[in-house]
Amino acid sequence: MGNMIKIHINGKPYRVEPGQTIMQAADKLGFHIPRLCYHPKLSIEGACRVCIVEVEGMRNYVASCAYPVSDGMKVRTNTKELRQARRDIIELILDNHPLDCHTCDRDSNCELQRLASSMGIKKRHFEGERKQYDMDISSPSVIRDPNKCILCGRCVRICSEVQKVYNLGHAYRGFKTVVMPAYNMPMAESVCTACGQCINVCPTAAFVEKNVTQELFTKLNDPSVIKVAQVAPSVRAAIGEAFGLAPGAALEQEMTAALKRLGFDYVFDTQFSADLTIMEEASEFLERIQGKGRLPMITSCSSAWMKCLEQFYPDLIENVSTCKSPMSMMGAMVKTYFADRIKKDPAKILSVAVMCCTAKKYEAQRPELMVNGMNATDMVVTTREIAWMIKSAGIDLLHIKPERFDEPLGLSSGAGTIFGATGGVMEAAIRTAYELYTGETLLDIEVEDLRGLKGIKEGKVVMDNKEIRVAVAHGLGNACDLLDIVRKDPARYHFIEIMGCPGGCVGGGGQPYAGINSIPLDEDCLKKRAEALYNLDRNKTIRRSHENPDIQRIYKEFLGRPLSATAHKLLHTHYKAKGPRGITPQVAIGMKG
Amino acid sequence: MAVRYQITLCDGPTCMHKRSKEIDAALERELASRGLSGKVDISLSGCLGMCAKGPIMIVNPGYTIYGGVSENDIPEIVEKHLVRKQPVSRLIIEEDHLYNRFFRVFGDVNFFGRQMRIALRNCGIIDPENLDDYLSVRGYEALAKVLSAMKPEDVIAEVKSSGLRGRGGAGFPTGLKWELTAREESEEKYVICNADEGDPGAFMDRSTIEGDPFSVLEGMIVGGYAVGAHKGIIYIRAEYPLAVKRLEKAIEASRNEGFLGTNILDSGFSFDIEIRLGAGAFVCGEETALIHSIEGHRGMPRPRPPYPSVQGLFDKPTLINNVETWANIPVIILDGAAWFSSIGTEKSKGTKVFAIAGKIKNTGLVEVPMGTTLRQIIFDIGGGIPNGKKFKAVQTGGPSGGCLPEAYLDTKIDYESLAQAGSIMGSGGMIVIDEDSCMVSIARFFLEFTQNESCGKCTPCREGTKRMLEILTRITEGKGAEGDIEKLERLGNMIKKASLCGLGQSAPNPVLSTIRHFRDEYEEHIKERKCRAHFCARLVRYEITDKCAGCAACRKVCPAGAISGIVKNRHEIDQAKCIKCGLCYKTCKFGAINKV
Amino acid sequence: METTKDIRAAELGEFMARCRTSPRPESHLIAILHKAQSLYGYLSNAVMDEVSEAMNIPAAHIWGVATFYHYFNLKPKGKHTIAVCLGTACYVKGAEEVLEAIKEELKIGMGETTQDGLFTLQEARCLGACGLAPVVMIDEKIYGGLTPKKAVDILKAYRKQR
Amino acid sequence: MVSPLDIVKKKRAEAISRIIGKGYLAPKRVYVGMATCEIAAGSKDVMEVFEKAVRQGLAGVYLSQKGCAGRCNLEPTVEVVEEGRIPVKYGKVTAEMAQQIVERHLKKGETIKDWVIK
Repeated sequence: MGNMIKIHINGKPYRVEPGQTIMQAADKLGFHIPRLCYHPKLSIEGACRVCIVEVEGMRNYVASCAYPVSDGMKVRTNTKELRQARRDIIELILDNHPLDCHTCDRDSNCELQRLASSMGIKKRHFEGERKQYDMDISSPSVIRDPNKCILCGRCVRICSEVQKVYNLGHAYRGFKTVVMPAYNMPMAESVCTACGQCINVCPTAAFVEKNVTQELFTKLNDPSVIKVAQVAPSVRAAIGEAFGLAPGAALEQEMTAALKRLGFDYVFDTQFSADLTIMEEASEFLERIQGKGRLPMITSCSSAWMKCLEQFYPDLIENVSTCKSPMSMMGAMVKTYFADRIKKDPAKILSVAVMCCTAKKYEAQRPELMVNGMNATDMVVTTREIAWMIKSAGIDLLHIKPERFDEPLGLSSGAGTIFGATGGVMEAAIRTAYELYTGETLLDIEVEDLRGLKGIKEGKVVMDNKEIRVAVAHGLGNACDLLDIVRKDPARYHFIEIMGCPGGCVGGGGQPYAGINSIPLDEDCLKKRAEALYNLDRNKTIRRSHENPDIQRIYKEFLGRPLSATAHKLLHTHYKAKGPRGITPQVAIGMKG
Repeated sequence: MAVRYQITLCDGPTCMHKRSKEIDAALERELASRGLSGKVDISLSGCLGMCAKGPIMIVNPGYTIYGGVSENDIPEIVEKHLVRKQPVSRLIIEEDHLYNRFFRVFGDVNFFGRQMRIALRNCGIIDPENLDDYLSVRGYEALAKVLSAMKPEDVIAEVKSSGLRGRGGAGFPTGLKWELTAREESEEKYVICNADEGDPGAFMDRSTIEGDPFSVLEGMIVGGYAVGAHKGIIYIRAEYPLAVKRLEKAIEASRNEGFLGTNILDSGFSFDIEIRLGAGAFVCGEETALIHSIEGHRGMPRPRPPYPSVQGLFDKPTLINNVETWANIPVIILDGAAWFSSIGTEKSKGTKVFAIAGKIKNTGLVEVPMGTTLRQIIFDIGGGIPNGKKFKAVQTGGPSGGCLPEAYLDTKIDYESLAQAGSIMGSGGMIVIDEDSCMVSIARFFLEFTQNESCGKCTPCREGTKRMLEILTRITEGKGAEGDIEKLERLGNMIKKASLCGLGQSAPNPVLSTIRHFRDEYEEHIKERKCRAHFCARLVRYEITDKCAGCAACRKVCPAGAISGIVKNRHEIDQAKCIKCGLCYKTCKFGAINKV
Repeated sequence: METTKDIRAAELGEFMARCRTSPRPESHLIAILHKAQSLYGYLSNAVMDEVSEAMNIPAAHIWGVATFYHYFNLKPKGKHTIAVCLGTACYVKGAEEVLEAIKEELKIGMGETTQDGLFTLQEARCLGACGLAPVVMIDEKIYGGLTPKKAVDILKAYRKQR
Repeated sequence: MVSPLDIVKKKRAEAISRIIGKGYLAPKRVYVGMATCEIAAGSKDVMEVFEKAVRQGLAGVYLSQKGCAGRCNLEPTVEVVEEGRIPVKYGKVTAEMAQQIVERHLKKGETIKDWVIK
């Protein structure tokens, strides 16, 4: 504390730590300087100029997000002139932005709208030529609307710095600058992994998911089809935020009840198929460590990660588990096992997945995941979409009478629950693999080393004197770092979990937007969502997948045993290298500017 | 007297102090008393750089330099030299380093007499593709001096006390920049020469490199030695192929002769230089954008700090100076900071190169001591405005600078005076504007340039300059509205203060300075729909005068059918129909159509 | 045709291989794009993909760089490139009228190529020939002291050459 | 020990003797401006005239290129430096004029006054 320096903000002296920016210091002192392009997880851009402040002795304003504090510095954050300049800047952005707030996906949840309102912008002074570009609706997951883009560059930075996909970049220059994939190619043909993190960080609606809510409403009203929903673990841990609750509320049964009221005939739990995944994956792993197949084995639950792998790490395809994702396993079971049980034509079943993820929309369309010529998953909606549908249908999620998931695909173990947080799949797999291998029950089942938001986590498990080395990465950027280690040292790990999004599925591209008091991908928020899942796990008596009675039943009645022929047909798949743009994301160059 | 003598008296600050004015008067008196008035040309010149030996008088033809001249010597000089054609040997000084060899050799007095060439000292003198030529004019001697007898801190001290400031525009003290880079501890450091000259109408750097690439290299090597760098990079526009070729040749020749590469001149110091091409982006003149461009990125600036001296190219400490700054270094080292700082004004030392263009007789490249007035450059060196037109304004600093009207012609060329007047020194573009040019259009031209060159990163520059340009376009098209000037000022001032880099921070200058000095022209455009220069096509009114012979040529050519009249009678233009295309004006053989 | 293509590809490949041996290969991107453009006349997506793979630089980054700098063409150019200098000196001396005349004569706008593939019209920043303003550069040759009529006459002469 | 200064002084002496070896001490020296601006104004054609003349045996002339001296509106420029005479600089020189300079000035010693920049 001896190193503190003194600065003045708006005429009052404060002691602050050196080595931080004016914005960081001001934040801690309770001065919220308006901002737009700044994001704490991303590099400093200094582009929007909304966070400008006056520093005594400087001829011009400085961007508080970039300018370091120094001893004796005198800062003003709220003078009349400064307020005017900031207002002019926001006005200039608005003057090159569509005036369609009331029909916009981000209406009432738009950072630009909030800033304009907070600055008291009532009149437009500088209207003139406005940009006009075509929307890119090619992708099943991510819609790009350059007209709404305000060029803050957060999407470019998250795509390159955090995800290391390098799909988005600034192209052209000046007034004609546009954020786009290489050669302005459609998102569907680009190296976009559909992770949706650009949507999460976008302050406006320049990136949104492909919204299918109207289509779903129509289908829910069709009496001739059987409407089946499955819900991913992370949806329940975040949906409350869309209804004004603080992060960390788990609304499992409320959400189930709401889905029923929306018109779903059956509501199943993706956590059930997560348990199923563990059965298959753990068995596959045991085969591999016994010499059948390549090590390390890498998980395959995350669809963004699978696309990343096919594009950038084709050499590691054989290392990836052949297991389908829990969503696709559930879809497969709905269209076979479940259809049999209710004695209905599977073609008459509408299989809908409610996911925290935008990439699942892409996954659902992958032809190799079809079951008997049918889509296993017919539609995917994100947490955001379902939250909107619930509100739109006039359902009071917070005061609804809770309901349980339906049988026979609704019961899950705690292992299935924690799939939603980074490290969860690995933890769940260890719980089962240990027992399958050693024949003994693993008692200490919470693997702290694998929890939390560290980019790459490592752990060890000893099974019958055999040391199993495992690693976990979340976010594609960390995944790439980890895979580069694997390329150099293939024997270093036996088992690797990879999730495409920061924090795992809880930080998925389809989760509720940050609210007024929070920022996208806030670490605290991610931790609380994960904690909600860990609490659900702790409160369960069944915490290991293989102990789930409905899992035991489905093997007995339908699948036989893990890795059986039926299981292989319905629950496993394959991946293939995608060309020709097979550039490894571990590139030589960052995307500056 | 068969020969017509030209006498040049130095009236630089030192010589003036040493009574050059009195000498001038004495000379006039003496000539008059001998009936020679009007038969000898007398001109005063800017500092000739021989202050210690002043007052200086040069007699041409013959190029005799007299030093330490006093009033008492005048009768003798007139009698012996001008009348009897025998130079006064006791006053002749041997001067090795006269900083205007053109003047010495060719006597092109009007143009070269007031100049003083330091950065351009070898341009037009040596063969730029021949290292021998450079060596013959004391080339690489400064480097040798540094390597023989000076420690890096001595070099920095010398540059600091010379008072040299960055010639790229902003005028940051060069020595301080060197010191800041030198004090960073790093194995890897870089020295960069910014040759991404992009101001429209400016070609100082191109001429310097094409005329004398070696001086730039020598400056950089000295800089590298001073700050502890071993690698230099010249970032130059791809549009300058000849300059690139000459640099390549100069680098190769210097390397072959041991002035570049490992163990330079057996001193143990190693330094090499590499050329990197730009690709057409004005913003890359901004140092952080330039660094990004060298790194292989889009040329987008980033916020400072960290400054390049701390974190520059490849995140290593980096020293960036522009071409002219580097070219000054060898002279400072050779002739010393004391001499260098005797030239110029209190805060701006040395000389500055300008590219003068526009409505001026002698377009060209000039180098003058700081403190020379705009009037001296435009009228004495530049020869004034051609075709008998009236001077209206001078634009300095290119798209980042401003326009100064006649009242400011006596402004001295130095960083502070120009800034105070509402313009900037800039990198050295100087455009002279006459009465035929419309100030609103000039402002619009510059803004269109910067708007087009905006990198698009920060909001004020990207969006704000676009809106300013739209307003200006509106005004020049006769669609200006009440309040437009205020909007321009509001946006302009905000963009200046809030933009990320120098390009945005200076983009509004041409507009704000023309509003400041020519507000009435803006108001005329807006309120009276009038352009006094008849430049804005939409605001011109064509009228047929009495000179009309009724040939009907205009009527036939008018695409709008706005002209009516009977053959051999005066025709008339229906202003309501006129689309102001100007075809009638161009067609009329009788000069009977006026622009009003 | 195929063989010239191969020769160019090989030359570009060699150039990139040399860049890869330098301490910071990726920093040579702009030089590589210059090289590619000098070989192919413009930067096609396929060429940029090639650079991307050879240098391990994301295509989006290359695209961003190629679109940022005026010097790079993303479309094939005409046989002759007309660069109209719009520097200040030329502007003051009537470059805009010259430009308009050229546009009208060729029926194309800035940055476009005539249908017959003969001319591409470009804007140039100062060409450094201010004393001759207004100037136009056709390929490597500079024409100074132009009027709209002179400019059009020059274009007509080029047409005849063909 | 030889200091860098000594090395440079030696190199300069060598350079000067090389320049002299190339005929610098000839009675007439001709410098043609060859910067981009000069070339744009036509100095390449001018240079060719002089080069051709030298090739064809014009004696006593040392020909060299030089950079731009800044006289833009008078380019291309040609300078003739002559022993014992005031050097002259010709402006706006064309190939035809260059030929005249060869014939009249370089061969016959006549300064073509009308073309000299004053």
